[in-house]
Amino acid sequence: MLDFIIILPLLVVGAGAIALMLLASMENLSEGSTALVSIGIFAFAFAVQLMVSVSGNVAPYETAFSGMLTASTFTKVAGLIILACGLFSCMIAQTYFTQNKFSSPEFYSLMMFAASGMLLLTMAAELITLFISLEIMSLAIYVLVGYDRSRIKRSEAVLKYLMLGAFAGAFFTMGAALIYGGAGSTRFALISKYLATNSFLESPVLVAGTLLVIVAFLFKVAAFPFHAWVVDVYDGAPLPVTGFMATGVKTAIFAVFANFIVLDNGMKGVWVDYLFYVAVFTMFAGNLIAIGQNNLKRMLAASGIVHSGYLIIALVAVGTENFTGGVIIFYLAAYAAATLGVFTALAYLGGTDERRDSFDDFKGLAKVRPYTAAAITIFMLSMAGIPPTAGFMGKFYIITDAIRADQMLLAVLGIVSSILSMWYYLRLVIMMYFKEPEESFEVSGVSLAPVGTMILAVSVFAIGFYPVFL
Amino acid sequence: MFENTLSIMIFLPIVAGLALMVLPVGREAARAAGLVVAVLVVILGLKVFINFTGAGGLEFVEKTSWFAYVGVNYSLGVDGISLLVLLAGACLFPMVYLLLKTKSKGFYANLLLTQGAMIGAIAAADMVLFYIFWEVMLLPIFFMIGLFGGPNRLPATLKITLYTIAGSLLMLAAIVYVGVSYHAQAGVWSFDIAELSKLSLTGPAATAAFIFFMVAFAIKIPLFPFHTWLPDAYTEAPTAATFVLSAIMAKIGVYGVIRFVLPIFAEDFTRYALILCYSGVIGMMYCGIAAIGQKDFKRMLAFSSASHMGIIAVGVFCMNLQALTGTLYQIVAHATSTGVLFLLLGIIEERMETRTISDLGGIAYKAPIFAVFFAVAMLASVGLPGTSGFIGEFLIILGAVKFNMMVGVLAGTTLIIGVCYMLWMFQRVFFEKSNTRTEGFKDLSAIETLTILPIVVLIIVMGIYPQPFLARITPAAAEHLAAVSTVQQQLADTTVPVMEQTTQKN
Amino acid sequence: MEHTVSYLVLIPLLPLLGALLMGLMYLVSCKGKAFPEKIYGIIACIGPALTFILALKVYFGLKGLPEDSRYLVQDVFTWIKVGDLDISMGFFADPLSSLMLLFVTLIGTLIHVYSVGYMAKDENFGKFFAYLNLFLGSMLILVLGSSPVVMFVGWEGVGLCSYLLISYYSTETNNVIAGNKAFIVNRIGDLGFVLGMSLLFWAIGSGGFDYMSLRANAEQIGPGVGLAICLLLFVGATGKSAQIPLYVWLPDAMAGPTPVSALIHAATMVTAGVYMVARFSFIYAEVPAAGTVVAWIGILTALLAAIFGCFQRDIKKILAYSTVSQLGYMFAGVGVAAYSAGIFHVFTHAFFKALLFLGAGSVIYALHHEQDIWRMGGLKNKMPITYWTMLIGCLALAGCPPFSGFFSKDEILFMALASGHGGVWLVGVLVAAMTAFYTFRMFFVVFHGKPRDEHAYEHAHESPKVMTVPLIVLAVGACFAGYLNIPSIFGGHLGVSHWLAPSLTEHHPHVSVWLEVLAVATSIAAFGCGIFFAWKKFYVATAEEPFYTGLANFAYNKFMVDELYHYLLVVPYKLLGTAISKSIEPFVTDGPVKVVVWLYGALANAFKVVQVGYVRVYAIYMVIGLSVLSIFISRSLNL
Amino acid sequence: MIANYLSLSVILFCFGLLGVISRRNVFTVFMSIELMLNAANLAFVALSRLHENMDGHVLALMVMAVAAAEAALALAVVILLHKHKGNLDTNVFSLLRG
Repeated sequence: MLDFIIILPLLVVGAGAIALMLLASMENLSEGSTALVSIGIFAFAFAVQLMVSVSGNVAPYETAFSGMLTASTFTKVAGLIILACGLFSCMIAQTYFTQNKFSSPEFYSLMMFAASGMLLLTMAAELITLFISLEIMSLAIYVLVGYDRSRIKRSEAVLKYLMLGAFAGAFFTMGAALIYGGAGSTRFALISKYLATNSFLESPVLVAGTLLVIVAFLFKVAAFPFHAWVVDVYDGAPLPVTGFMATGVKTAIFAVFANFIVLDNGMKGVWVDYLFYVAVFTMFAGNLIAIGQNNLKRMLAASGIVHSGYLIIALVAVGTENFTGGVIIFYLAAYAAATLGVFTALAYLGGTDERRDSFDDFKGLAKVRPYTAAAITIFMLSMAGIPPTAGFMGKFYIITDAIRADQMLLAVLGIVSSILSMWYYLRLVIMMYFKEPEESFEVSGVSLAPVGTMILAVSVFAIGFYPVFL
Repeated sequence: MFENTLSIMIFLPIVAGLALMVLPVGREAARAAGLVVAVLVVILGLKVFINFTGAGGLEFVEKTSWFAYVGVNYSLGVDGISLLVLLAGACLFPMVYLLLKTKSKGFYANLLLTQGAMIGAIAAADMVLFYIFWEVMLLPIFFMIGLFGGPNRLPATLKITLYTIAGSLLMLAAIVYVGVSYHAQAGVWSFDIAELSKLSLTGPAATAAFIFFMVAFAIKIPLFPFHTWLPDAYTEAPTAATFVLSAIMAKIGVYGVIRFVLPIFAEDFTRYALILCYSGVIGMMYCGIAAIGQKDFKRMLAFSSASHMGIIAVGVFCMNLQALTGTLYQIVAHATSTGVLFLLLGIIEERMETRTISDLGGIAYKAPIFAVFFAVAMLASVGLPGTSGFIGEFLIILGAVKFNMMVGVLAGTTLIIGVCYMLWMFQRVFFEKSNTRTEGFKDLSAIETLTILPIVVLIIVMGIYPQPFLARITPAAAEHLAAVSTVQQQLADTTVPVMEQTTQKN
Repeated sequence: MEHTVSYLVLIPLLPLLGALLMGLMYLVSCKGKAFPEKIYGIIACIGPALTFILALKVYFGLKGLPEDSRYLVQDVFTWIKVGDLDISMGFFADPLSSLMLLFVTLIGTLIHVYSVGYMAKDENFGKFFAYLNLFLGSMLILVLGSSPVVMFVGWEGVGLCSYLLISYYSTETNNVIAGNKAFIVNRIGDLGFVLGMSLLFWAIGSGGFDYMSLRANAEQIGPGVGLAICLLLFVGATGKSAQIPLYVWLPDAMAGPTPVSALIHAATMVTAGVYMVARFSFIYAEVPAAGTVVAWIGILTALLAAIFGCFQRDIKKILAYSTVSQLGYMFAGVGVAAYSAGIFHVFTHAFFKALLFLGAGSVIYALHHEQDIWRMGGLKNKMPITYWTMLIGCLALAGCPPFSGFFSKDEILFMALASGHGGVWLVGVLVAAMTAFYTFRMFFVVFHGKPRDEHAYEHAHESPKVMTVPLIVLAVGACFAGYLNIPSIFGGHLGVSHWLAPSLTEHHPHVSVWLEVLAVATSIAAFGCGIFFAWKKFYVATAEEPFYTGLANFAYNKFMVDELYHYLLVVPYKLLGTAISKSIEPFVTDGPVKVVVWLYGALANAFKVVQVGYVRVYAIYMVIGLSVLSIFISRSLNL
Repeated sequence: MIANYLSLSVILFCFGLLGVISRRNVFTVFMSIELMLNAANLAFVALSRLHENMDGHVLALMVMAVAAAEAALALAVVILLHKHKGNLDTNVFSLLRG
């Protein structure tokens, strides 16, 4: 019975998804109410997850469902972040669809499917579950990316994402097969037990399998050199989907990545060396791409690459003491809040067909809409890691972990990269504040996104000042 | 009453600034509000100064646990090192509100924010807290330059922001390194400055951390050759922001060196002190000579300020009591003198709508009070005895002579270099014949006179009767140096046996 | 504590308060109605007069004390206390400072009175007297400071006042430049002072940094450090007292009003260097080598300035160079360890040089600010008081017995000879002859012969009483000041030297009377020669300015030293300043930053090529990444 | 014995991989990916026999199901792309770049 409690939020979201899909057949279902219903479902699931996490009578599980799932504070908080991402993505979608007409109830249903996949992914403790949840999430996202069939940009994005995603999926499958071949089981607990008695390096099959699985993960988090798709896909995807992908998917993947990499100390020891280079190159490649961008979504995608780099630093440093994953989770929360904040703002500022999407389109925003400009500034500062925002504390923890793990060089390179990233974050701030406005940024219709922007702006500080996740 | 004076000093301006941003108030109301807050902060600052006992150690301590996971506390306190910096940060702001007018509401909000953050950085007794305020104090400056600055403000604001953020992010790595080292040694997490000061770190990683700290502070001070952001930023910034930058923010850089680098990296500091000294004196000479080549009044003062910061920094690197005390004293002395200079320049700029030196002339005849105030500040800036500038510069040169004769001689040239450009400027702006432009220059009004008068009097009082200030800072400075001198002693002890060993081998 | 008195602080304080009061009055009157000159005049003169009375009180106070402990101190408050460095804002009077005090306050008072007449109807009357009082206050701090640092306050204070007063007529650019020059050159000297002071502190300052303690500990100074300290302090002295190589500011300083030239640039401030060396006699006595340097620099300065003096045409410039020359004598005196002789020359020089300047001022005033001697002439009849007082002054300056200058100069030359500095003595005698020559060249051209500018001559008239009375008082001083220190050869007993003995560390060499006779005889002969040539050449009605060629022209142009300094120091300095701001700053120091930024931008643009947009290429990237990672892995597996 | 199965599996996987990176037709690419998945399936089944547990079989079944879902999606995309450009060359779809 307790086993079911930990997947309760998952059940809520999944049930919501199915219910909404069924409801979609009703003809008089208004679009606004769908959004509200889905927001409600996400909020409810969030509350349930919160209860599951906080309430004291649920003991922390080591394993559940005979080792299929694992549950710890780490996974629970990751779940919380994912659900919050879903919630705000729905807000974005609501506003987005007041200006872009290709909505249908299934859109929200797919978001919930994706969210349930992500939730499952955070908890996955077995290769089969991992594979299934990965695919649940991915398939839903593929559909969402190409949801607007009328525009070739979206179709191109889905082509790229689907093709490369499936390619990476194939890597994962092959890797899973090899791990299974090496360790004789698909369950993490048993693999771990096997590795405890046999050295990781003495089993080439296992090493090759791990390599393939990690490559699949690196692809999903857009680490160098598997990052190339992310800019194009984020650019091509509809705004709410981009926001959800950037935050939810990243959270889920990093959660499972961390769970996977701490399987065995020997294995981690091998991978740390390579992840070091991956992290460095990811950060610098992301920076280089981001600087060249004029489109905000592309810039944010590229900056997402950089943030993946920081998170990989955290992975490198993982497990110097008892693994809690607090650092990763904190960073993800900070990153998600800031990114979603920008996307909520873009949702109502973007206008019809995402008309305003480049840096130049936001000239003088501060003079017309000072509060939004201030909020966006806060998000930018948080992403850049300037105190007193959450982004700073996130970066601070990552650096602390890295230095504690004797990765001084990595920490310094991370710092250098965040210096370089100031370039494009400040560029937007400069556009908004120091240039004269050229238009009035009018917004039509009732929308929830401004509310979301403000909530997130506050939460950027709140997360920074009250680190509940640790 | 007021158990948490420091917190009030920090958050009163910050809250007021945020409120001004959000609330729909007019420009004059904002200015009045800013003035009221600034005056309140002055009162609190004086209260701290007067009640400060100077017994050594932190006073006015506040401490609340914050990020228990890594031992970060919200803790504040003042000791002899920070007292005078705090005083400068607290007491100079009312002038800005009273003297400079044509700015918008947002400007005053930013000014309030930056004041709060600066006081926070000065009063922070926790390294991470210090870092947070350190970064926060830059942001309002960024907006002030970018929104209200001169024609070339964009590159200037980008330059200062990127420079300082680059430096401070590197410092973050160093701070974390120090914290982690403490954790490794003591087994518990703490970023408490007093605790960390007990560390004495050595080794390559420590050297790297030392360099990061120094780069951050060198950019802020600025030390040669990290000064290149300064002329542009000072020139393009609205005068109030220039005032903040030069009078207080630069001093926090020096303060940081004394507070963090000196005790924690005593060994590296000792090792590289000579290089740093030369960096300071070369910067002093370089900027001082550059000042004479300037056509823009403000740019000239900017270089002048950089030049003086060089000499102030030298006082730290000399690592003896006289020089360190001189630096701490000079922090306030220079803040007052350069602050007055920039503010008076701001008045010239507002009234004449030009800053080009050759456009001005004969102001002394039109505005004698203005000229007298300017002259007093200028003389303090060149270190004339009887003004505050002399005490600091004399102590620094005295200490530098002890540290290294060459450094002492070069540091002493500040006496000459300073007067060269200052007199040259004074001649062309205040003397010679007045022209059609300066013909209508109005002298200071009664309010303006009364605003500047206390600072001018302070400049002179600090030159004649500095003991109340010195007595409060000397014990802390001595205590601070005690750690360094043991390290110096150890270095001296260890080098001797090594030499003996080598001779024995041979 | 019989040595502790409470009135010493009043001596500098009174003029300073006067300066403050008049400064405030002046500032207030700028906006409202101006105060009448009379009020300023009274306030201005009260302070100096009172200080003179106090100086007398100090003198008699000291006299009442036993000879071996003649000093008075007053510590007002602790000024700077940092570790070992403990300096109180204290004042210290001993015979040396009391002598300085007496003549500074006396001449100061006289010149204040004179200025009331000279500066009448000047629109910035109040400002002038504020500066003048400020100067006097600073000078008295210099004289009375109980430690080198307090002395330095006065030292720089007089420098500031000198700057302010030289550039007093500040609408003229040249005057301001002259002021700047004075301040900057002085600052170069001050650097030496500060460094010397610092070295002194680190050598023996930990036992107390006042003169009493320093003197007590002077023997602990090592010879090397001692030499460095002496030379650095002497650099300070060369700046303030216009010696080679820093003398260039003094002639230009004549741009200020004439009373200023008389008070600051002749009688008092410029002698501060000599006073300082005498003050530190306890260190100089330890390092004879330093003394030799001082003596030679001094006597060479005297020679150089005398040469220049022979060719000048501006009456004030002539006097300025003669001041430099006489200062050279004084340094020669203190350099050969004849401190009391040097100080005595300071004392007499103050009288006759102030007299000469005031007399020159009177002439200039009469001729409506004409300063060129070759446009004067025949003023003897028009201005009898000025004529006679000037004559006394010239005789004293030229070293004619029995005027004051003779005794003091002769004492210096004799001491140089007696202490074995024959070279110094020889040059000194030469300079003495030249002094007589150029002094009377000026005197004859101005007062004798026929008027060269008829128009100016017509309007010339004797100056008002307020100006002539100080002239007469000073003339009396110039006549008889020398009798205070008559050497034994003339039946005296060196009163001043004995009075100064407790303050100084000097040894009187015992030499034969014949040597003394020789010295006196040559001095008189030199004077005779000089005045003879001057009489021969210029005591003719039609004497005109000669046309200088060759070496004479070179000397007329002051050996091009000013130009040399200008092109060697000033121009390169300014060029460097411009170069830094124009080229070094943007390209050299800021250049690397700009290049890095540009490179980074270029790199970012280049990186765009990688993002081709072809999905197949992205797949290839993935495969490449996989391959590279595999290679890494195989390395770990030792395959 | 197992080595043969695995070798075949790896060879198939590599064929698929080469197909993905060398072919430009969307259809062919997706079929290559199917080939890679099937290579994995082969490995799973073979290894399942080796370890004598059912994990591998289950995974193989799951992979098949997922592959089917992906194929359906891929077909939809192919139709979409064909509607837009009338062409299935992947290089045609490079609007998003830089």
